[in-house]
Amino acid sequence: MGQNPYSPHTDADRAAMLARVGITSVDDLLAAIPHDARRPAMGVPAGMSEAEVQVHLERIAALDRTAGAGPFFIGGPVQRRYIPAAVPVLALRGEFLTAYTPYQPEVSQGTLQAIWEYQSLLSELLAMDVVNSSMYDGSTAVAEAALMAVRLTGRKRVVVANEVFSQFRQTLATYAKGPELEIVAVPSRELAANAAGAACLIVQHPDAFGTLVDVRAIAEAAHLSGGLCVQVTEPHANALLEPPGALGADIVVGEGQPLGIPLSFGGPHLGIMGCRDALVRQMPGRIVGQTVDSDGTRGFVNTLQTREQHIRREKATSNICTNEAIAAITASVYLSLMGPRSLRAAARIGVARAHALASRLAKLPSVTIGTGAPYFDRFALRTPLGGELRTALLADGILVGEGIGRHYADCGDGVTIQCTELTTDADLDALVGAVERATARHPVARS
Amino acid sequence: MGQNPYSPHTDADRAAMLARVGITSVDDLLAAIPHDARRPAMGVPAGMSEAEVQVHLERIAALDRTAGAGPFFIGGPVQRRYIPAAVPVLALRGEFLTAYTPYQPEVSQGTLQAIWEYQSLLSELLAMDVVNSSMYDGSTAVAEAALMAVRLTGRKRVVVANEVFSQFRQTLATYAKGPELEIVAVPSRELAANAAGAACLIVQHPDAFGTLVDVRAIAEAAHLSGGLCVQVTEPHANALLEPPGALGADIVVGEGQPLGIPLSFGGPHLGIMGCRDALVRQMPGRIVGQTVDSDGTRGFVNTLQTREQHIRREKATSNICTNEAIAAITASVYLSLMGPRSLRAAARIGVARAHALASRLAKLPSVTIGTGAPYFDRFALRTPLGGELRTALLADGILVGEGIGRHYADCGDGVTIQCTELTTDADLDALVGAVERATARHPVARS
Amino acid sequence: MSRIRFETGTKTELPALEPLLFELQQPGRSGRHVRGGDEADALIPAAFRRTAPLPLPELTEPQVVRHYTHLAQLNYSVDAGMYPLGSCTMKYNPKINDRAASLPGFADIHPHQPDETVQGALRLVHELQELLAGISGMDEVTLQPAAGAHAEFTAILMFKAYHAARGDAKRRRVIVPDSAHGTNPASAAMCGFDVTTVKSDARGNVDLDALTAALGDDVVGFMLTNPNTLGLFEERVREVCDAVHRAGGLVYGDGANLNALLGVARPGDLGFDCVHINVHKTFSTPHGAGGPGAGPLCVKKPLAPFLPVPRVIRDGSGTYRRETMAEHPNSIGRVRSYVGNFGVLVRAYTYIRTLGEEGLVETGRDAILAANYLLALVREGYDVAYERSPMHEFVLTAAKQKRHGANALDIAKALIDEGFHPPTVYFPLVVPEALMIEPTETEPKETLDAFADALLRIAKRIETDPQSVHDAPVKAPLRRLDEVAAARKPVLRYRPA
Amino acid sequence: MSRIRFETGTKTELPALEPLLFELQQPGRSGRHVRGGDEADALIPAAFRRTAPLPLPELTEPQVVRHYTHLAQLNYSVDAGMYPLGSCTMKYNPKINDRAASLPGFADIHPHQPDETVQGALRLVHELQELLAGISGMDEVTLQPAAGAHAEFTAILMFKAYHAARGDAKRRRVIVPDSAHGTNPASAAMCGFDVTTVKSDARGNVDLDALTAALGDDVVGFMLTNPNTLGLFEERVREVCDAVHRAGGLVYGDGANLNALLGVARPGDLGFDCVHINVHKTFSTPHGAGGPGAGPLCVKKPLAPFLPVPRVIRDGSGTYRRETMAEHPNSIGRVRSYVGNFGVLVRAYTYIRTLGEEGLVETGRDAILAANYLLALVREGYDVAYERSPMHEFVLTAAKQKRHGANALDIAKALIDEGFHPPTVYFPLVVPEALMIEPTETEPKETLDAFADALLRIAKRIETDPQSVHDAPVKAPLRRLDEVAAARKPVLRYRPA
Ligand SMILES: Cc1ncc(COP(=O)(O)O)c(C=O)c1O
Ligand SMILES: Cc1ncc(COP(=O)(O)O)c(C=O)c1O
Repeated sequence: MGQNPYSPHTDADRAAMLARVGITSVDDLLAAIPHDARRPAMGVPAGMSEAEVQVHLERIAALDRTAGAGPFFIGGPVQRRYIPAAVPVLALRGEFLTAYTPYQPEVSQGTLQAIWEYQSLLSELLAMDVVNSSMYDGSTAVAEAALMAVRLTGRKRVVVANEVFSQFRQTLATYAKGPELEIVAVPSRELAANAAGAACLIVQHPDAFGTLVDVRAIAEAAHLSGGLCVQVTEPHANALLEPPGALGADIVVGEGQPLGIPLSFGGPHLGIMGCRDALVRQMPGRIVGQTVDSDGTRGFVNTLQTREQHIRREKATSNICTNEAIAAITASVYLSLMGPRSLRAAARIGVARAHALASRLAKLPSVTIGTGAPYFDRFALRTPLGGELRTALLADGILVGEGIGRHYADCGDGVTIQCTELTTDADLDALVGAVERATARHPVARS
Repeated sequence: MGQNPYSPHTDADRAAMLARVGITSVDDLLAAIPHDARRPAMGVPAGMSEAEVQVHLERIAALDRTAGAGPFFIGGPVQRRYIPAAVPVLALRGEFLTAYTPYQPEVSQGTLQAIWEYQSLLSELLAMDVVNSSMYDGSTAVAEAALMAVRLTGRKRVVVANEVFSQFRQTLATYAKGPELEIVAVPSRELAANAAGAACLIVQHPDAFGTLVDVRAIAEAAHLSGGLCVQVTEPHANALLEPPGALGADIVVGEGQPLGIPLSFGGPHLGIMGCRDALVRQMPGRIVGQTVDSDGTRGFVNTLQTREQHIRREKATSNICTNEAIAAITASVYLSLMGPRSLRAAARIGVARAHALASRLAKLPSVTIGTGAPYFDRFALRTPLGGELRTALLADGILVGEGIGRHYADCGDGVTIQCTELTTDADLDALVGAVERATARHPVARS
Repeated sequence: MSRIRFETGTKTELPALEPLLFELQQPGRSGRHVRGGDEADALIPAAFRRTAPLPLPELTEPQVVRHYTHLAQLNYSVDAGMYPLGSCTMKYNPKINDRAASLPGFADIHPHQPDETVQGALRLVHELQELLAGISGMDEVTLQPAAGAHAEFTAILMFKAYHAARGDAKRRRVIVPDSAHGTNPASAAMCGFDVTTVKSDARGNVDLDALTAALGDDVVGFMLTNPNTLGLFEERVREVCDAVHRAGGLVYGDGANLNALLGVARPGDLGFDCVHINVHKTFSTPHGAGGPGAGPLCVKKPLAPFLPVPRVIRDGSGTYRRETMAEHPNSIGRVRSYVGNFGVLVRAYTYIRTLGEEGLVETGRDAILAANYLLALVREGYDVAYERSPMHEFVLTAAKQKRHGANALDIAKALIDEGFHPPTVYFPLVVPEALMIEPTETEPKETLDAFADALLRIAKRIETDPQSVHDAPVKAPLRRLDEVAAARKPVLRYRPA
Repeated sequence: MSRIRFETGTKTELPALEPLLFELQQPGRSGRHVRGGDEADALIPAAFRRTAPLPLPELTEPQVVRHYTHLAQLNYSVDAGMYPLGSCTMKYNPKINDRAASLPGFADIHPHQPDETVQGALRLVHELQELLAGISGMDEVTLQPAAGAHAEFTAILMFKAYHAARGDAKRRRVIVPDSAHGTNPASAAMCGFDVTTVKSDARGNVDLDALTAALGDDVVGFMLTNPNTLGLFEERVREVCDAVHRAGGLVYGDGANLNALLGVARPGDLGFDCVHINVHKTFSTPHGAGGPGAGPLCVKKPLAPFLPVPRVIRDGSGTYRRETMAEHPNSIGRVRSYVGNFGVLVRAYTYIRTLGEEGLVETGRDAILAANYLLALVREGYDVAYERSPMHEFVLTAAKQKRHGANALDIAKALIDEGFHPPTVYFPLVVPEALMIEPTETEPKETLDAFADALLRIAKRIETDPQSVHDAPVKAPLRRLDEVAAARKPVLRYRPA
């Protein structure tokens, strides 16, 4: 045959194998298959050589406008950040990338130690007692946090801020359909007032528009009413802002992609989830723990597995099995390379650029920035064009964040502008010029 | 200090180290340095962060027109070929890339076996008894082959064909200045007639213009007159053409870059050099040999080192020390992935495309292809524009080989057109159209 | 893999193969990957600034490179050897797939970019949807789920929406066979449903009588893996599906074992209403030490309105678009951010296009042949759980060995010393001392032979000297680990001593 | 590194860590990396077609990946541990350098492209030339030489051309110190010159009297490494250079040890007429298991006309050009194809721009401090060849240990068992039982401490039990290899049994 280029079997191999099995054709093994279902046509085009498939994919990829190809101000949960050269070299080594879940710890210490270190690094960054070894992405981490709070409190009401990333809120809404939770969405500033009877209050800080939020007050309100505080965070902000563990959050979740993981059109990314020690037995996801081998050498194993589906089945804390381990390892490599210094610098540059940009934009007629509250490295940019500003800027080759009105209730309209350490002076100039032109062209703005 | 981002030393480390040495400053160790030469200014700009340097280099790199950016017919010793994805993944693993020359074989078996396998693979491909572990590039391999022939024969006259790649001939000419050899350049067809008194005849097959050459006759002439035959080869041609060892060549040399090594503006590449068993003690360069360890396990070591500079100093067969080992390993990975099938296919596609292209071009008025002799995967394209055709085609975004008149004596003028497995139908169409337009515009052509 | 230490001179709290990042670090050390932005501090109001310490390790790049180089070498991986984990399809992961996923046009695009700037990515997504529909025999596909379990959850939620849309609110029970993977009941539970387990029959099929007895008008659906986790094709699959359908339920196909069906039979032709695909199994994407995967969900028409958003469609003009709730009001909504684990999907697409129809056909057949061959070799030493020709994997039981005092875990560890990764053990739960072996189609015959020899050697050793395997592994980087201690007093992160 | 085999089931001719490609292969196996072109065969005249068999191994990609994964894990490397080879400057090789070299604008450009299409590459080359001129204190630079030895050859040929241009044809002798690296005399010989060796004095300097005696009007020049291969700064370097110059000779600087001089002193300020730079030492480019390197040659004005072509220049309009013999008639010509090992040069450029002036200054000083610190730690166990403060490396002699029955090689092998790569041994030749140790600036202090501890432990063992080190290494992938047998009956390639 020789149709699968990765198959080692020559026809002679196949003949020898068939003979050993005592049959003359693989068909002899397929008696159980209904006759009319056998040998289906699948409609897949004929195979290609590697060289052909490479050219084919290069052509498709060339149809996309890459983030690096021009001024770029999209951000939010997924951020274009500098990835040190050593990150992929180390994290994507075949020994990590092509290993399975470390079911056999004696031959999986590379994975296990790397993930245990990930748990440790994130715990330090978030000032949380414990962080699991990953969830699918930030959105499912938020949803699972709500389910965890529901299990812990026995309550079925979840109050979430409008200013949580829209993808996260929408995923939460979907997950809530299973256990039929009541999801209440309110502005951040009203979270505390809605604590009564809530399994948790879900607050994002900095929020979707970069605004800094007083998490402490919200956590206190949650605790007073017997509920939990779930904080949605983003990694770099923690380098400069008081971390969730210090603000009173009980569960912390977020999207870990900014920690050295490529944009990749939204995945695979990294769901971060951590909690206080006391809550860990209700946490979903794998957790690695330290132990020793029979010689007394330190080693690591998957632990607290009685929370998991392969042991507890329908009683498990979640159905998650395959997770995002290599992304967690990537995040570890990223954090160990960046260290506190470069991590802070990356966060700071984003903040500094965002503020420099905002103050330039604020000088333009009919432009409003944010809400007046302090913000981090992104802000809402409001003009008479509303979300349509996006289209106007695209014509100038500038990409900005999603239209606010389309994705957020009660937050007005406009676009979100994200800065990171990769935002350049030239990018700022381009955006300011383009916004000036776009608003000047617009009838309302001109009037 | 903290100016070198790769230095692990904190100020406390440095203080402790100074104390242990018993000094207060590194300056105390520098008494021998003339006062007026101390602490020179070097004029190097201030350091950058990795993110900054990456952006800086991306900007410089963006000034180049990449081979893949449009129709591309440059070739010769350096060829744009398909590199399987696994090649860099394996060959550039840190364990290979950041090792030194395998001076300690017990902890260098990865390098040593990989290079021994390279020697074996190339020996098979070239049908030569033995191949060394690499020379700097094809050009120095040619020059060193001539020196080797001079040592072996005691003669100082070297006859080289005009149709050997110009870079190779020119390098040979430079190397000849050391021992003050007489270099005689003649057309290939006159090599045999010039064998008398020659240390070697140097023939290239296929030659710089892709023409197939009768090496057997030349080798016979060399041998009859007591000289050697040095064949310049190129890797892929050997998949389809009778190999040097079967044609009577005593020494074979060539550029190994097409074996999975990037173009990289001409280096680092891979000098291939092989010879008959009887000549090996005059061969330059490192050679790996098989042996066993004290437990009887197979292993590999650098061997026949008494040919080399670190043992024999001025009596060595060459001064070469650092070579192109990782390129040799890359070539091995390439050949083991490609196997005979894909290697033959790659070679064949180049041949097929070149001939298809040539027959289309030959139909254009005032265009001549090659010499009428059979050719491989490139050919000389002659038009009334001569080498200037190159400039005309560049205006259409098409890159073709160097002007012949500028680089080759007695070969007429024109440009060389190389095809490989990466040449596409669209590329052929583009070239035919552009040549037609260019020649039509040209007054001589039009007349 | 190695027990040889590369000495760094770092003190570790306990004897260790490799120091922790936290042990390697020293305050004041650092690289210079990013710098600047000092003006930012003043822009953040004091009340918000971090006062907690930020005790991330301070290391130089050389230290980090060595650390992960050492760690990597402690792992067994598909890149290094045979990895016959049953149910996991640890086939070779082609490097071209990784290169495709890292093309800037795929790796450097943001999910919030407008559709017109990501036509390449959307085209790939759309083409993959169509390819998977053809391969599975289903009508429509969502690529959103991040893994198999995620797809199960998505589908069961869609079942819920489907019944609700029909005004049928009484269905609260999902049925699973006792051989089902743990994610099946767990997913059903996450959708708020009760789980009923039905037993397998003597041939390893679903017990049709038990199933029929369990069915009723409160049943949401039935989750079936086929070939099932015993590696056996469900002999009465159509009858099973019909029974469920007659009761008004839907049949979920767990496609973890789709490798066996490639070109052999399509779930869509067998009676399933939907099936998920673990592309990290069948379509060769790397498991990444635990993830990511991708779990495309392929469904029949009646379920299509409930598929999650965004949905990627191609309009009449050939333009690709992401459609949302506005266009799909019956959708269950988003089950995650964005269109899926795109980087993984690019790999799967690359693989499918490389193999093509005929390559996929060959794959299914080679996978089945390899498993049957290996079983033929090892059956003289081990008892087989069910005496039937398996598909792409088979389950042995170490019951016989257990009587000699060695269990499945001992056999697994002894295999490590033979130079192999062990198979899946103690799953499926219905087989005592299970050894679940899936060789895949990419292991050469001589490797299968050597694996069989190793298994048989171990069986012999157990007969004559069962104690000897209790010590295994002795050649791995570590000896057996104390998992009980790990769970009893969990140490889940570094804390300075 | 590992002695653990990943089992493939392949038979090997001898017991082996890893089968050969030729043992792994099986006729009929193959991948599908490239296919097609069948019409080509008819286009090649029969007389030229290959009739010899083409017995390349036939393997699948999975097999190849495993093979090289296994082989890689058998290597010691800088990425894995300290590699203190004296004279080799095995510092850390930053990954950003590799990424820069693989940017398409650098990796995917052909040397035959017209200048106007490679302005970026030419700019980088030109900037690097200027940077190296500033670092070395020279006037002009060629980046062509592929390595240090190649630069030596280039320079000595330029010396020849220089003397010839002055009409001075009688000079036929090149002088080198007895501590010189083997490439120095070998390079001189390749240029057709005789070599005179002068001895070192008691302080490890060139013996100035011996040098003066050797000088004469037949002397082409003198080749001096500074700091020399003993790690010592030439104390009377200016007098040495002056003496050579007085005799009409030129002074070649072997810059292999430039790491010690970064920001400390420039060869151009010390009297040298030229100096080469091993960028694969000083400027952190990876050694690649033996190569490639790059050996830029920096020269003073009088030598500039003889530099090899092509020369990369920047014209008044800011455009970069490659100039050939036509513009540089006195050039010695081409010493290789193209402008140099460009991919290596990109890495060196990246490194220099990353460190900047101050980073380079710090590098030189840290390298010197590390060597002196390490020497201070180990001197209690070993004799030092020359009692002077070394620069960036130092040479011990195992003479004392030899008296106990263990030699430098035994110590080297014992270090392997301690988790370290051994230092350079038996070089320079002037020191009996030499152990030449260069820690570089990138090893942390605790690693230096551990290395010193290991060396001292070995010294102790040798005093009490010298036999024990004869068995070393026992923890490496292999035990000691039989090099004599390898050379006596060379097996230089695979031949089927
Ligand atoms: C039979 C079966 N079903 C479901 C799953 C869950 O798939 P995933 O790990 O992708 O969530 C697995 C994974 O091992 C499986 O083997
Ligand atoms: C002192 C000295 N000179 C010259 C060389 C030769 O340099 P290369 O190996 O780059 O040819 C070396 C390399 O080891 C060296 O140490």
